[in-house]
Amino acid sequence: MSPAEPLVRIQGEDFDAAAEIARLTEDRRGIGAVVTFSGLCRDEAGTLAALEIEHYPGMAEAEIGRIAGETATRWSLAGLTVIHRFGFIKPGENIVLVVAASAHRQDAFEAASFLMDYLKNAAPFWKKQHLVGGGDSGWVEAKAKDREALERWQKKTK
Amino acid sequence: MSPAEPLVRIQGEDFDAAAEIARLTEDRRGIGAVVTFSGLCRDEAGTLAALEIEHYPGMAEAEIGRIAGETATRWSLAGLTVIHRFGFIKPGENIVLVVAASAHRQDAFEAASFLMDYLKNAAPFWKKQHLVGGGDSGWVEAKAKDREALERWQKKTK
Amino acid sequence: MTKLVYFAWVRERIGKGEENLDLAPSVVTVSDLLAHLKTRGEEYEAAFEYPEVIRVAIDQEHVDHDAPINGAREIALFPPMTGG
Amino acid sequence: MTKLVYFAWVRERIGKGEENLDLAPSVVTVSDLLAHLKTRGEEYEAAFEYPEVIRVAIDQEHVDHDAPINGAREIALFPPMTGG
Repeated sequence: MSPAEPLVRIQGEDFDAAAEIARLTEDRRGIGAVVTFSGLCRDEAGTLAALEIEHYPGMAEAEIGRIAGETATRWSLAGLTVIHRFGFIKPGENIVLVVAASAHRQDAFEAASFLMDYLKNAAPFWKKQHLVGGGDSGWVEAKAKDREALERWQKKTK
Repeated sequence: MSPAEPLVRIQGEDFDAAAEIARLTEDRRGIGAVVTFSGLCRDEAGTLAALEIEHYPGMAEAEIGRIAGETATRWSLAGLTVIHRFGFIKPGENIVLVVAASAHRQDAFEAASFLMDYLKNAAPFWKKQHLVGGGDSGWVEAKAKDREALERWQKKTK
Repeated sequence: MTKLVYFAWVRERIGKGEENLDLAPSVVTVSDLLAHLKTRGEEYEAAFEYPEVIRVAIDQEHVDHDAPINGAREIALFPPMTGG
Repeated sequence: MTKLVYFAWVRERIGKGEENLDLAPSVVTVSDLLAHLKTRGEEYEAAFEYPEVIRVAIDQEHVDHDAPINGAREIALFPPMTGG
């Protein structure tokens, strides 16, 4: 299978997961597995009005492009798409999309999972929580659990 | 999050992944992660005309329902959908869909990956390869690799 | 009478998808059944040449070859599964 | 002149998203820069109270605190990232 040239987009507007999956798979008859991760804004038990997502323009594109390229080298992929939104996002709305297409399911699952662990830890985005009824509860703190999730890929010999 | 009541369908007709994702997520504002696996028929480098998928009616539904229920117990899920087709399927067409929705990405990734490993090994389906130019290359043999993929879940303590 | 159902190349080799059989009381386990079926003609011999690869479900639940078949309404015999 | 850019609560505490600074030759590493910035007033003190948590990128690449800043066009200072 020809190696994937990753598609990376950082954008304010919403995306259409189905259209992105179709773009990656149409007329590619060697693809047997497509894993799609959609990250959505949770309402935090009804307390959240919106997430404000700040990013580092330029670096966000460059960093995600770099790690998407690394992902496409480490796993055998026929296609790879990463879209990350910024700005104000309401509960139920899309934040991030990863689509990994491969001949075999393990490559697609691992590539998508690795990319998400990376995005959580090392892509220059920050989230602020705006509350129902006004005000905010500050910036979301990075979690040790997410750091550990990323580190497990460094241990794997694959 | 309320536990998921899995949706299982065994059918000859095609499915719409986007519609299934929408069904699982709409009006569910606690969902932060949706992992979708689409299994497609590969063309095997242009040699394959179609896959013929045979199943054990009744048992296929019961077995997948049972393991989907086990998956929804083992991981924290807000929704879980499994659709498996039977009959003649051409390269590029859908074979199987798993959608797992959760508050957090690791549950969704692991649940979808586990379900696929199970479907490969223990769901009563069999595939016959029909070749371009007529004839067939017999029934697809079960792979040791798939068996090992399923066994790794039995070792995990989670 | 016990209903036997066959899938994939087991079905193709035997030449039918199902049949009803009266099983002798000496056929106690799945292994006994596989050994018995092998004596029913060359189609069955071809289907059960390597009985150890045959997977079995009794009343739609997977069982091992040492499982008793006593009381089974439907016994399915098939190759290793390849779904997904 | 070196361009400094700030994000998230670092930006909010300092009260601006970017500024250009002339850095003294004694400011050699990222750590030196953080220590220097802390002396620039209470907004900076608040932003860099715990310098060890601050993440840094030089010309849009992640660096450690012992990295030299010599020749940097743009240095970004920000909290741990929470994308995805």
